[in-house]
Amino acid sequence: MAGRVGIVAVAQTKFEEKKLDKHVTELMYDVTRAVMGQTGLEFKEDGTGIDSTVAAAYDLLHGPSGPYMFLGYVVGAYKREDERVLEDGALAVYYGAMQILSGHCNTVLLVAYTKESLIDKNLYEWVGMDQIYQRRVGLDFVSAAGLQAMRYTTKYGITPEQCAKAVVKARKNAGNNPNAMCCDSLTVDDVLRSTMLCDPIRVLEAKPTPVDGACAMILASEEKAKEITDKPVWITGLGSCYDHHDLGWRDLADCEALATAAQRAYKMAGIKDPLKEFDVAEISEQYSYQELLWSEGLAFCGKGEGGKLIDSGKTEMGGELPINPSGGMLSGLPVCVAGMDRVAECVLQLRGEAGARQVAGAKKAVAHGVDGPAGQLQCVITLEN
Amino acid sequence: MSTEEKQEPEFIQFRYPRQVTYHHALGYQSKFANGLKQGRILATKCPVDGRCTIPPRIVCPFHHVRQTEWVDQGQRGRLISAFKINFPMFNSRTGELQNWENPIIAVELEGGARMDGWCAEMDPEKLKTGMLMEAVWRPEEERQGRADDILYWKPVEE
Amino acid sequence: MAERIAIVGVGQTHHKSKRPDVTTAELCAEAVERCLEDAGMQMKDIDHLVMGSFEVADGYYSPDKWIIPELGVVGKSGLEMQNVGTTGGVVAAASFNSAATGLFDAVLCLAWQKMDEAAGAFGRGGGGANEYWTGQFPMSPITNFARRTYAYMDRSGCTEEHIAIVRVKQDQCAMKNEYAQLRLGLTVEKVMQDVLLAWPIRRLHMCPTTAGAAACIVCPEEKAKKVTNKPVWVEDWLTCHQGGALTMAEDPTASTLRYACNVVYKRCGITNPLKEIQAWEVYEPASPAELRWIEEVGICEDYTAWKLFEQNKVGIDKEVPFNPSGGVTATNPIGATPVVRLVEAVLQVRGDAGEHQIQGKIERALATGYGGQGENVIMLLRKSL
Amino acid sequence: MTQNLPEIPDTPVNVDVIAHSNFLVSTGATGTKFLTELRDNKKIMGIKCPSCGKIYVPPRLHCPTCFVRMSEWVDLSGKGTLSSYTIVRYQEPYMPKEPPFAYGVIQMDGADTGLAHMLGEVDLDKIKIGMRLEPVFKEEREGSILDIDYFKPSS
Repeated sequence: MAGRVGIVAVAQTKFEEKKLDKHVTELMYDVTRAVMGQTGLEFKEDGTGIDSTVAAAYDLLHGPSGPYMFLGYVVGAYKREDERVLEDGALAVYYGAMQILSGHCNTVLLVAYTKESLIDKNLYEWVGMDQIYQRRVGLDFVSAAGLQAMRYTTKYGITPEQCAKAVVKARKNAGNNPNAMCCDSLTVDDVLRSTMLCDPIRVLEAKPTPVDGACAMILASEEKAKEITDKPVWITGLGSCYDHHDLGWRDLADCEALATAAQRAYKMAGIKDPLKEFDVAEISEQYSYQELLWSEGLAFCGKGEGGKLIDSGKTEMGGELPINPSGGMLSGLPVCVAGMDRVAECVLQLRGEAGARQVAGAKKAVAHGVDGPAGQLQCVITLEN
Repeated sequence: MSTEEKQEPEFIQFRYPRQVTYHHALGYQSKFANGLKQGRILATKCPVDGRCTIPPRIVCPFHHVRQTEWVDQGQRGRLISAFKINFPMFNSRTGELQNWENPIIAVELEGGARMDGWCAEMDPEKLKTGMLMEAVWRPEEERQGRADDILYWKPVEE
Repeated sequence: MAERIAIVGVGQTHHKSKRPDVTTAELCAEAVERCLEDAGMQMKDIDHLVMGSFEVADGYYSPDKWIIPELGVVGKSGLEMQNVGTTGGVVAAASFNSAATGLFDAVLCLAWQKMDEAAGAFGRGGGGANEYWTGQFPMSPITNFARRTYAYMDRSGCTEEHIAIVRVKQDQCAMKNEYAQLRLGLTVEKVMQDVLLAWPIRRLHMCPTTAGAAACIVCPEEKAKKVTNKPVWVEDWLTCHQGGALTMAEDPTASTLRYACNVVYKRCGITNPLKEIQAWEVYEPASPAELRWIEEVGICEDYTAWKLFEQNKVGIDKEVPFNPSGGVTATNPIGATPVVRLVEAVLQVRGDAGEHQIQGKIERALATGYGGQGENVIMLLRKSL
Repeated sequence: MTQNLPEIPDTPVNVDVIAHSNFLVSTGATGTKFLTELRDNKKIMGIKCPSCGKIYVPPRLHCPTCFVRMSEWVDLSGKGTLSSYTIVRYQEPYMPKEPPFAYGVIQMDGADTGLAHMLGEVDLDKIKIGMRLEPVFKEEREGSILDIDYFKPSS
């Protein structure tokens, strides 16, 4: 790869259950103006400002008629390059980086926003299942995750306690993150006593919903990034991969797609031993078991060893590779925003600006985003300061 | 909109009827909606060129500056365009498919903002660009801060 | 970086109003099969996908997830783009960007729409609605173009009859295109007697609802030269959106087409577009739009395009070779339409368009995408480097 | 006329907008064949890839790895082994049954894939991965995946 892509600014809103006093454009406005303020970049017609906008948003979740088209002016879409990725925010970073690597743009503004409080998230995700078979029998993303969790925990003997630990860790870490929604000192017992949602997933083991919030960042070409800031964070590797859609067509216990996506990114970045080489990981775990399973896919441990990895404490704050110092999705993040926010959290870590959740001396980080039922589309982005 | 082609009967098809309610939080637009409830039409104003916009916008799309000033647009405006639709469309208040008898018009208000509305005059032939129109409101207790709080616009003599 | 890129293969389905014999996924596969055959490639040669449809008219959240396995691309990377009517345009732009990074050997660009399944999608305030305000009015693309045309007629002196002439010209072109959906053999009288939807828009003036898909394969220079001996080079592309800056009430004539064309012309050194571009495939969702678009792309003075039609100067092998395929009023699988334009433009450059081929040397062709209330994507193709 | 209008409150307003849709689903020639067999013959069919030889259920027109058209139909016994399950304990209007009920992925005998469907006639506490299952069909069938009412443990 000739030339690198730098991330020169990031911003996120506070993540809250229902932002009933805020219109979705206000969330977009807050984060985009924040990143523009950090960089001094503006929207200009003479070509000196921001070249392009890439948004990540789910239209069906925000209104019945393609609402992004009517909100784009907030992020300066008028008479400018403006595109929207209909995937998790991590894919918007992935595509934004490509706009720069293609030489087509020098600066790209990325924004992801979601107001889960607008409609019933389960209903919305049910519409994401194939319409002839799986949607007809009423499967949605929660029950798909239930099937995956049961398969995974049974195949590899993962215990409920090991899964619950992911929740306890997430909520504890979230206490250090002023933007996080749920931070409390739960115990493993509290988690295991909570109501069953979809066996073996308990209510506390699922991402809290609804959550509203937004995230934005600015990407720049190597030359431009160095001009804008003295603390750019570089994107060193990118990888994405699709898996089967039909839940019966893949072994749900092995996340092949994530393993492939991770290998693509690691190859580009020259990463050989991810557990040792990375200083911090921010991953998208909507359910407790996913932290364990995604750790395997990201090659932090071998297949079926996700439980052992969390038992070892290596992924705690202060461990060898802290996973989700921010609290991650289990502490409450909106879908779609989550992936971009994972990248943003990594950037804060690599710039040493993560406050109480800072991993001392972090130099290399990996961010992960996911979309689709039971992790069908995976995206991995590696970063370096 | 096309001429129908013959449909082969042997393929199985089925429908997913669905009704979704979107709970929109109006946020900064709330003042606009509260204005409608009081029978007043408000618009946001761009601090750079003074352009007023309905629906209110958080930033000016052209100058990228935050719009914080609100301007009362009055109750009257001049007709810009009118048309009648001859096919049924959904009503977002009731969720029902219905025919729309009243022409849909755009008016330029005294305050300079332009907005859509329905017209009391049923005959589009009698509508002339530049006509002075006045808002006719729903009774106050029925207003919800929605577009149809203004029942329709009626032409007024000058 | 900035690899030069070329389109090495194109494919589209025969567009129909109804396709009960295939699922949406199978419809996509049909276009992809033809595309691969055209390029002489196999699915294993493709390493990245960019795809999209107008999700609101699909009734799907992220339909790519379901379609992916049908295309035999499980395990590959990719993403879904979307922006209402310009979806196909942003999909194409994203595939150009992806190919130009040099990270991939071959990128598949795919867009589709199966409108026979989308009952009432537009009744919900589609195609012209800010999600809260204008969404409360019974607006649709039909009403948008009623207003646009009303304003155009008011300013130009063009009559209903002229618009009917435009429709007849479009039909004459479509009659020569075996892929087009509506091939009706129209006359001016027939058009004038058609059902009035919203004056002056008659049913025949609006784009039909179409089930169709279109695909193309984009490769960087080196690979393109290996794959085919007639690559069509992508000289430049630009997405240029309005982003809800103006509602129809505020300005019914708002459009970014002129601005976008001027940016592209300047970058490519085009001073006389009609002379330097020999084939045009421009997205006109209603027949009267073609009048305004001809003016906005720089072919003639404002509000004079109807005179060109009066003088019979527009059509295949005429002075203004505009939409030789018959255009959007003949075929409109919404999300896919801009890619259909691109495919048709590629065929014209290659000289492979068959009956509707423009005679003479075609060095450059321009294709566009349109959406919402004046959003545009420009794709400029070239025969030689 | 210009003022910041303090008499009009900024109290947050929430507006509900109702969106209707009634999407039609085409099952296509391949889906129709599969669903017709369910309806008319209470038979679950698989489809075989001419290139890799894998048998898929539910069917698609193209093999997901080879991208070749599949047309060879294979009769399956309908019996299978449970490879995963979950018990749904939350309620949504689109679900065909009242919770709690179980979904399972059933690895079909004679096929290379599993089918996601509901489980029935089984004590929810006694569901075990690896258990043998067979389909129970509805009395009145309409050509839908729901013509299989559920899968029950087979003896």
